[in-house]
Amino acid sequence: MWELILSKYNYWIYALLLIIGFYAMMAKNNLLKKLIGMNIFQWALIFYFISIAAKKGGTVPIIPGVHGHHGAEHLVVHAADYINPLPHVLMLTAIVVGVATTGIALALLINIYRRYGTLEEDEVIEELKR
Amino acid sequence: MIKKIVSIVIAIFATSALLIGVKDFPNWADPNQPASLHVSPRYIEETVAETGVPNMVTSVLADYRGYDTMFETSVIFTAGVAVMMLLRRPYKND
Amino acid sequence: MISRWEDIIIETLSRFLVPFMQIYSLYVLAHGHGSPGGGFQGGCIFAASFVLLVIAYDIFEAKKRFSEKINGIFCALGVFIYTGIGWLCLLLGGNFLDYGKLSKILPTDPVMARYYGMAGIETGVQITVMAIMVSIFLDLATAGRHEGALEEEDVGVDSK
Amino acid sequence: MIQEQFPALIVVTPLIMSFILFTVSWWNKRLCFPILLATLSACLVFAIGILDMVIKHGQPIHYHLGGWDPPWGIEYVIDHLNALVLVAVAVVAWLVALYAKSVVEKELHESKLPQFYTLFLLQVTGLFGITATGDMFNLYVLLEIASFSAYAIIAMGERGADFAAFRYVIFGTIGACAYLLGVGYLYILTGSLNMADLAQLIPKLFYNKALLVGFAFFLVGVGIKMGIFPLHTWLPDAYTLAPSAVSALLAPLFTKVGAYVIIRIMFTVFDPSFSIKLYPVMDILGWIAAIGIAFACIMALAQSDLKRMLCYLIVAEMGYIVIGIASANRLGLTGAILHIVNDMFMMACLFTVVGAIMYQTGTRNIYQFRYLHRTMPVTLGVFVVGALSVVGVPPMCGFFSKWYLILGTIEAKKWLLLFVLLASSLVNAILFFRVIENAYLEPRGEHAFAHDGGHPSISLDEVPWSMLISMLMIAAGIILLGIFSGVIIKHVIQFAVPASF
Repeated sequence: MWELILSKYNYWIYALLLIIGFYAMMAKNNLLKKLIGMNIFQWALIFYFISIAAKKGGTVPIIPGVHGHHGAEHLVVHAADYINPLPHVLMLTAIVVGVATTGIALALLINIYRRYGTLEEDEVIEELKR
Repeated sequence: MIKKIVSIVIAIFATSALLIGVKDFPNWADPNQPASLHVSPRYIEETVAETGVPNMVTSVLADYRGYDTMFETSVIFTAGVAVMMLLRRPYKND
Repeated sequence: MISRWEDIIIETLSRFLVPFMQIYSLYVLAHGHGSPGGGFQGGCIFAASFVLLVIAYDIFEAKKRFSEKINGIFCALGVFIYTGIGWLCLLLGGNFLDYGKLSKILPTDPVMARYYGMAGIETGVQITVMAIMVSIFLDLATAGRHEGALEEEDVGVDSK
Repeated sequence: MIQEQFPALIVVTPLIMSFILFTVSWWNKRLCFPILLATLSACLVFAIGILDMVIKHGQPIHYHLGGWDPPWGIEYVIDHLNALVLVAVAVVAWLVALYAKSVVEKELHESKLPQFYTLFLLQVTGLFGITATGDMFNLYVLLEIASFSAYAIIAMGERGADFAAFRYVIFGTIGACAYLLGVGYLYILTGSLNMADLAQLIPKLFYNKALLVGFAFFLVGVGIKMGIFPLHTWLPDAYTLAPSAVSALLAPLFTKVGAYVIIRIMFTVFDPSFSIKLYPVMDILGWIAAIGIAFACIMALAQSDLKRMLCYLIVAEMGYIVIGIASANRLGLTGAILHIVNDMFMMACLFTVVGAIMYQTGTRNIYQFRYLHRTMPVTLGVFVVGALSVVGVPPMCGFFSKWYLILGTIEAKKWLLLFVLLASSLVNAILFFRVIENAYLEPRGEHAFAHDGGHPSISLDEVPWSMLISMLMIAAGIILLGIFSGVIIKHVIQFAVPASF
């Protein structure tokens, strides 16, 4: 049991963060808090992907001392020595998407606040009914 | 109040789904997990020979999966245009 | 609206810092091939220099150095460079974004052509990220009401 | 030679043209619309070229982006299913663009137009990309492009649209993140992101619980984007309050492309035997669709706002497509795929008509549609075509897809689904009859007045030509699709259904 928890503890933490973000997104009444929950949600995902990349005994995915492919014909690289670069790349994309989402959501929030004078969800709905 | 209860129920449901999933994962940082064995070794071993770039993140980002990155930049562009459209007011003398 | 608050220490220090930040961002871009870095990071740092300028001075001062029209064109220019390199590869007879085909016009072999192709697209990414970050920041900070802009009632968005 | 490049060109052309359009708009705003229309015309040519190529070869087209082989690089795979959806998206997008010009100029401020057209092109780029791609992560990025442009242009609508758009942002992010989680679950188990590669690796992992969780995440994620019943809560508000041109673009296309993604994931990435034999996915989906259709029909009956009624109708139509999938046989899936295409045209037709009525009269309330058949006869004629198609009257296309769906449920012996299909057709008939009654039949008392003094002063007051032409072409498309549905099935859809059925 302990082994199960300890050997995968990254994934347990990610699940916890995901649920915190999800709960904030669903249950909070303040729209800004919903946005913060959304950010936690996205960062939990990024954390998960980065966890996949890790390898015991691996180092950062940059081959030292090489520039260009000339003179590197006899370079021998073992895949086990470097961590997996692919999730990092995917998460660069996901980070950018997260930034973009936050930007659009903030712009929408500014508009909402300007028009209805509040950021509480129920008050906005009240205002809309009138 | 009802919203909170529903959210908690959904959250508990989702947590249990996640936990069921996590049990079948490979261990964390296992060098022999499928993710480290199937596609990624070529990126690591061939990056210098095929692209000349020693930084694998850059070579995967800009070359092997460069098409993703193009759309990623377009995502930023989309967000910029979206924010402009949502917020920016036109000029008086326009 | 961010209005001006003069403080000589802050203004002098930030005026010092801005060129260093911009050079550092170019360094991050140029060394993206051999060390951590690249277009996104460099672009964000470059945008941060403008944000510093806006915070230390005010928006008009910053916009004198970087007008809105130029910024808008830069937004599209960066992605255009990226996509344009893809089209260039296509016109040279390869698939889309196949940088190896750039060796037909660059004085290098296909592998190094990939290297330079990547440098080109990273530059494009840097330009777009920089311009868009500045644009989003200015729009959010002023809520879109730049100097000389119409009020909401004239636009008629809110009256509906 | 150039035809081989079409799969990339169809996505990349609108992308690069959106940048050009954005730059050009700083100098000359009047050039925006011609650029938009020209780009979409080019896309139409590319899409037809791709369909032609697929039919001629009979094989999926593979296009390696950047020249890298599939599991390492990104690949576009276009088979009969993609090609059909690509053509449908291209046609509808072109028609809606033609329609959009006058409406947008009335509803949005002049200074917003360049940005609107830019986002229109980016939206179309996203939809084309989602349809063409053969890579799971690439699909996510394109889904986000399409969603972002949708958020922004929805928020430009009438009062309350920005709040609806914010809720759409929250729900859409949950959906996209759930999809990305599904990708992550597949990635950690197999180490691949390519759809064809995954399809070979997944059967070894059939009894892995994490795979099942990943599958559930896919369903939830794409389900939110396409608006299946319990996940549809963002849809009615967002599409009702959006500007007319925007809902005419998004309502037909975005949800249907989501339905395409569901089919792609269930039957290409995951083997059909996973979702049919191993777990009772199809039964659950069938129940969800049945409840969803019932719910959507009841909600639609309760609306007096025509556009909101149509939004609930979308939820019901998505339920039909899910029923076709849940029948899990050749006939049902044929019906589902045909319905994706037909529904694009039907929804485009109905939403453009609502936009046109809004444009002229400023109201969407059904009970204020008096004398509309005199002022706007052509518009209402188009509406009747669309309505008959949704109800399922033979020469229109809606009948044929429903026919296959019904045959599919009969073959699968799912009598509940059959009953839901038939009953909901009846409800649709009532829904549309209510509208047509209000628009065509005049109140008796006022009719008596008309005897001596002639009609009350009502004259022909139609919408601008570009809108009329586009609406008439959509209506013609509905009838043509109905007449040629046999041809489409014989040459395209027959090969689009997975071979194991």
